Amino acid sequence: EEPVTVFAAASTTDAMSAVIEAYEAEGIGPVRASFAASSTLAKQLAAGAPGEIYLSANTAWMDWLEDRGGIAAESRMILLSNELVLVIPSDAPAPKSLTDLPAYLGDRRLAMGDPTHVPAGRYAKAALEHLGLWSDLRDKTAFGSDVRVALALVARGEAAAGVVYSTDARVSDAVRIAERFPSDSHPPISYPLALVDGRDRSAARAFYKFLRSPKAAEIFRSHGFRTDRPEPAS
Amino acid sequence: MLEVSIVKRLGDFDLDAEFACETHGVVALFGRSGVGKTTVVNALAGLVRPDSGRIAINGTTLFDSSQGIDVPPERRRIGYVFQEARLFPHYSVRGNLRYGLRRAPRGEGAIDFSHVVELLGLEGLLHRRPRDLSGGERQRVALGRALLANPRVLLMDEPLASLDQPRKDEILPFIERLRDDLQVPIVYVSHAMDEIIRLADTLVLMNAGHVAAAGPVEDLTGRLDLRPLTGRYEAGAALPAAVVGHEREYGLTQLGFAGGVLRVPALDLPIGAQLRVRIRARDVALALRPPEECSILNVFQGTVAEVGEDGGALVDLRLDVGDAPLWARITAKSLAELGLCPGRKVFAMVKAVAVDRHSLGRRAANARFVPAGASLPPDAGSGD
Amino acid sequence: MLEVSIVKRLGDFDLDAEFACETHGVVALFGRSGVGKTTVVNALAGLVRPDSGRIAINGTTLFDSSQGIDVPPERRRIGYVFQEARLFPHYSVRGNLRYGLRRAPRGEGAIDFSHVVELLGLEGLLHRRPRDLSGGERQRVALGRALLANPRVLLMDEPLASLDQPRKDEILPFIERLRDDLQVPIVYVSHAMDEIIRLADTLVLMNAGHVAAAGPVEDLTGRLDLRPLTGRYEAGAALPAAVVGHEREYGLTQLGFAGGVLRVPALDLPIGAQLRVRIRARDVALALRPPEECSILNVFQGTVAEVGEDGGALVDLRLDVGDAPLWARITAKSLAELGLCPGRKVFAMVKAVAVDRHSLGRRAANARFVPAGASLPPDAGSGD
Amino acid sequence: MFALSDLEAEALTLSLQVSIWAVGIGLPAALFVAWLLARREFPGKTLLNGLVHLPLVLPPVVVGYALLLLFGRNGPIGAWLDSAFGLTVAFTWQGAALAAAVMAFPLMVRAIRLSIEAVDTRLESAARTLGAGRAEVFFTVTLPLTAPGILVGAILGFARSLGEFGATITFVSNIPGETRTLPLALYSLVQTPEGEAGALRLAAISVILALAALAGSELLARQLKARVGG
Amino acid sequence: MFALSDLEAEALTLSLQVSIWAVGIGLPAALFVAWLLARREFPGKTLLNGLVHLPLVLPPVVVGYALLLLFGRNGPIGAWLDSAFGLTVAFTWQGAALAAAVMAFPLMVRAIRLSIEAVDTRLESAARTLGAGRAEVFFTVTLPLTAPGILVGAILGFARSLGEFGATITFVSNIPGETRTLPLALYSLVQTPEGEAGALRLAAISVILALAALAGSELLARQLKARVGG
Ligand SMILES: Nc1ncnc2c1ncn2[C@@H]1O[C@H](COP(=O)(O)OP(=O)(O)OP(=O)(O)O)[C@@H](O)[C@H]1O
Ligand SMILES: Nc1ncnc2c1ncn2[C@@H]1O[C@H](COP(=O)(O)OP(=O)(O)OP(=O)(O)O)[C@@H](O)[C@H]1O
Ligand code: MOO
Ligand SMILES: [Mg+2]
Ligand SMILES: [Mg+2]
Repeated sequence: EEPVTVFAAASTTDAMSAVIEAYEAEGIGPVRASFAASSTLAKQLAAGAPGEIYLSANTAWMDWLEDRGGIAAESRMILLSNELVLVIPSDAPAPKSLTDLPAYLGDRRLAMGDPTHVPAGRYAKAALEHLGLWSDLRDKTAFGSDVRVALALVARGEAAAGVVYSTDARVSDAVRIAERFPSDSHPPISYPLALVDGRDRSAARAFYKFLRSPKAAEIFRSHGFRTDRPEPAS
Repeated sequence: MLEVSIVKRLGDFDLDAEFACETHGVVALFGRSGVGKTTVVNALAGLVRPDSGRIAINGTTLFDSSQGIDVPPERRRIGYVFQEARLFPHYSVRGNLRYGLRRAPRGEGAIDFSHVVELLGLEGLLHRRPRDLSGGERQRVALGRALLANPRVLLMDEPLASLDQPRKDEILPFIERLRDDLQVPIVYVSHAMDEIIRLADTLVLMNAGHVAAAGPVEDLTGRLDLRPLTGRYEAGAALPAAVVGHEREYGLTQLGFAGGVLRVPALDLPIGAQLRVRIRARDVALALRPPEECSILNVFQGTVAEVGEDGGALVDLRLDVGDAPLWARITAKSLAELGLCPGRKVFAMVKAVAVDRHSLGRRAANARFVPAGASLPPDAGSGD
Repeated sequence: MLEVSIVKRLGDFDLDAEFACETHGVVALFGRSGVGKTTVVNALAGLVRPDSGRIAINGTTLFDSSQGIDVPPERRRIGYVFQEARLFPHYSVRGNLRYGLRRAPRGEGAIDFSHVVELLGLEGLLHRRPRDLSGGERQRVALGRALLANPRVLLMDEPLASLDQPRKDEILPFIERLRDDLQVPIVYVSHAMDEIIRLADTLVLMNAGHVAAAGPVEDLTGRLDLRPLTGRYEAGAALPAAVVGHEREYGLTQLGFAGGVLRVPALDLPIGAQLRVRIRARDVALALRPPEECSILNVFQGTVAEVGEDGGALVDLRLDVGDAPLWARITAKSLAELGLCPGRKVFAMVKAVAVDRHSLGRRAANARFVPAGASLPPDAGSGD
Repeated sequence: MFALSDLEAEALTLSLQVSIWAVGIGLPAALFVAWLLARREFPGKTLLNGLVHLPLVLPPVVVGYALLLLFGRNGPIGAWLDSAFGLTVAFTWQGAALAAAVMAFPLMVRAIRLSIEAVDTRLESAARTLGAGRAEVFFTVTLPLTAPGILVGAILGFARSLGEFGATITFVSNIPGETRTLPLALYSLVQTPEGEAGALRLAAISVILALAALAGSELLARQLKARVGG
Repeated sequence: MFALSDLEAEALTLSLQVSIWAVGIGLPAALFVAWLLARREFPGKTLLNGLVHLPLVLPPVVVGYALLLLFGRNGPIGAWLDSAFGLTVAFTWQGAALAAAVMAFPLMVRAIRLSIEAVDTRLESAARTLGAGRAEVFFTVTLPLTAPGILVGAILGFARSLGEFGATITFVSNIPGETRTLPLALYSLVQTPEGEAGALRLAAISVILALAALAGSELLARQLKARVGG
């Protein structure tokens, strides 16, 4: 049987892999996932890629794809949400508070996603602005091309701290979470899900349904995601 | 007919060469280093494109700037033995030899692979790579490669310069045979007058990018005015001759020429065979009376026709011996002591030994010289 | 002293060469194509590493496999003119010439840049790139380049093969001068016996990877048993001689040798100058009585010492003329007709013309030959 | 040394397949273009030369995006390939090979061109006087003498293909069994906790593969050198 | 043609600086390694050869990560550089140049090695008989005759440096004015919806830069060829 193809944001790699495993264990049918940056996936889907389900790490690229008629609009929903955290090397002392961050860094750097295109970077910038820290920190940032690059910089001790998703913080033993950003300090971090337009297969629908099931939600939560619907974007 | 009339500028060097000559037999290009011999030969092969002019061989135009004709090298069927061997480093000797062979038109005049290999002494080398060959071995392979391509015309740019004399002596007859039996016209660049005399029918004398003279070897080598170009050391007469008899008991062959009969070490040629004999001025001694009890076999009676004015220790004299010109080079002292001047009767002495293999060339097969002396009895030279 | 004793295997080819000779003057390596001449020269230069053996020049060991000595090429100070020119394509002619010059030890015997340029006729070429040179021009530049490096020993691998005769004639005296005035020992590979006779004091005859004989040119060229290697055509006697007088009115020079006085075209040498004269067997004629009214200037009375057994049309005879050996080549027919046999008195006739510039070599400066005939009156040859 | 997991074996096989095809289709084209650039004069030569180098100059992701635009299902070339031959390159391993070939192309062209330019034209002239036409000279003289450069081009292209990531993931996505080559699998592993060990194994596999290819090419080069001489 | 925005100008200047330095430090090293590989035999030659090619075989991001491990503040070389010279490469344009140099290294080595191998060793022998030692022969004969290969190495290295993305962003991050080279800026734009126009402009700038460099190198190559002859 032709497997269902899921295009999922790279930041969901391990969680999505676990969900697929659980789904296949139920013997419903095979599923395969292509993990890449949400932007890349959106463009590929617009170019006719064989993905049947799209899980984006931000709303912007889902909007972009929807504008181009790439998704079955009625199937769009927010599947997951995430938390923004400040990570530091495991062996480093923690800053007193988030507002202490500029002093904590000294002349070292704060790693984060590139706010021009990495969603996590955009949220981080919004949060730091909200906290009134951005102007002090702007020149101390080091942008990664994705969250994992930022994470690696912290893990290697190159950057003194980093702003990443709580799900990412779990990836490395070399970092620990020092602070969590208040959820009102940034727009909600949501992962919209949709069926791709024109690929309306029953098998795809079945997996789409499974993704929304409590069983899947439990797996996602075990990987650090939140599955409660956050309030609509401000 | 080989017709060449080309203009080519290379840096500071201007080539403006024009000559036309018969293509049966060998055309020799002779001239000092840097006069443009290689450039002419390259133009013939199509490897250098003249700025303007025309090249035609036997009526086929190979290049004509006014008509826009420029036959590509591979369709000219002109074999070329280069001054540097230019062997293909990625083929064995066998591969090099077979390269032209594979592309050669079959049948008609094609030369046998094993024949060439044997002749050029390449048996032991067939599996070698060119870089494992000595200088002379390389040139032999290059020669074989060009021959096996069965060319219509063969260009040879100083092909024997790096070969030793015994090897030269082996290869020269082969080139002669090519010329005669296979009728392959050859354009031959050489610095060695010996080789030219032996091989060539036509001589093209080059000087500073121009053709100073072109014509039969016999005529040009006899001309006093060309001595600066042909070289003094090499001066002499090149005479058409024919085999008129053999003296088997002594291993001698008699050659009839317009001045009488010349005895030379035996030649394996039938009576009537056409030759060119070169008698160098330096090998001719003069006496006022016939020498007696002397080892010099060839003595011809003649008349002093012209005394060259050289001013040095040596003087060249032209003699008329029968209908043939003969040159003698003697010291000014002897000239004075013998009182030689035009009109004086003299005996010219030519050692049989001096007329050796290097001085004898078989003439192109279609040359037809019947010596006046052919009807004379075998012993009719003027004594010995 | 040049001491060479090396073993080297190259593919199927085995070189096992051993010889020792004086290094004043020129050592000639002679042998057929592929006998290993270039390999020997490469070993001298340090470009080929022998499998075992020893090479020493004037007491300095350059290579000794048993002692683990292998002086790198750049510290051997051995100039090398290669069989193929090997010019640096990225330098102009000037750059090529200056390459060795810049690295040469200054002072002591160094040769002037402009002198070399003039001598080799390179003035017009200095700004050219090697690929824009003709074959002969390239070789001249290579020669100049090696000379300007002011080498202790100069190796020349057929350096003149691609040069025309006039150019050769210009360069040969220069090599002689190098040898004599600058005392640069030269190891000279050549196929041309002419050049060797003229230049070399010592001859190393090679055959199939071995040294067949090594010794003074005079000795080896006179030996009948070496004829197969030295070449028949080239046979003759090379005799030490000295200038004993000049006949200015006729532009002649008298050379005293052990057999008498030989008249040759004028040499610009002082009385007492040491020479080597080569008298080729083919240039010597014999008579039973002294020739009269004949242009041949040099006539020597002598005795037939040995009659070669050749079986062909030609016979070589060794004569004793005074204390000197002389070779004559005559026809078997003349031998029979004159009834020549050992012990027979004969007159040997040698044309002054035959002993030309190509047959005369200045001997190395430290050669000392005082002819017995030096005290004879200038006209004491056996008539003319 | 160690047994490969299914995932590793799949990625390895795919990477090999993709790289071999990338070199297989890229090399002849590179040879032709290198010859054009080395030996011919024609209008647009500079342009061609520039075009060949583009994949080197642009970030791989951009190249991948350009490929997506051109060869995607809706792209001009992709649509034509689809309608004319029923061939889909986007999101297939063929597409991955195409991406790798494009990225490796400048390396192959340059190495080959360098070698062609080093071939002594006098040997080519000699071949022509022996009756070989331009094309024949190319195949019998120029090409064999260019062999060292072709070999270098092939090995550079193969190595580059093995390592190609950005253009591939952008053009053909990261689909297991279809386009998930070693570097893409490596990327996926790096994204997961505890993935580092697996990532290291994949890196080691890549390196071993490349070393084997290199050793092979050196051996071949030695033979070539022995044949052609130096 | 068009006026550059500040961001574009900054990225352009930085890219130029990084690429020039990458070639500047990489080329001499590449020359030495190429010579070693082409002309010397030594134990570990195969290893060195493999090492040189690694950056080609591994995904750039992995190379960047490896650089981070080695040259980072806590990496063995980075710590030493810091303590010995007070030099920090992480997060600086010097680091970007290092990353670019490492990625370009195999290309430079290969091109140069190919050219060195094509140099006629008989010319080197001739030079030695003229009194030049090994090193002198290298600088006066081998090196000039290798010039075409060095030029190709330089241009490949320069182009590769201009396009280098993955290793750079991983190793030195993306810091405007410090490490945000053209490809990094370009990448950001490509990943942004509505970023396409800006991305196109940056791509055009990269291409123009590369074309200019190429044209320059072709000119130089022509001169070299005229000097050395073909
Ligand atoms: N590309 C070039 N640029 C400038 N001059 C050149 C070029 N090629 C050849 N020449 C010059 O043209 C002249 C003729 O060269 P060519 O090779 O035809 O001479 P040649 O007669 O064959 O000499 P040789 O007997 O020494 O081989 C020489 O003076 C040479 O220096
Ligand atoms: N690398 C090699 N492998 C095998 N045989 C070789 C190699 N190099 C040279 N030879 C052979 O060694 C022999 C001697 O070569 P060498 O070049 O010394 O000869 P030569 O006397 O200089 O000849 P020539 O007068 O033709 O230049 C030749 O027969 C040649 O074929
Ligand atoms: O999962 Mo993302 O789109 O790389 O942040
Ligand atoms: Mg020539
Ligand atoms: Mg030799």
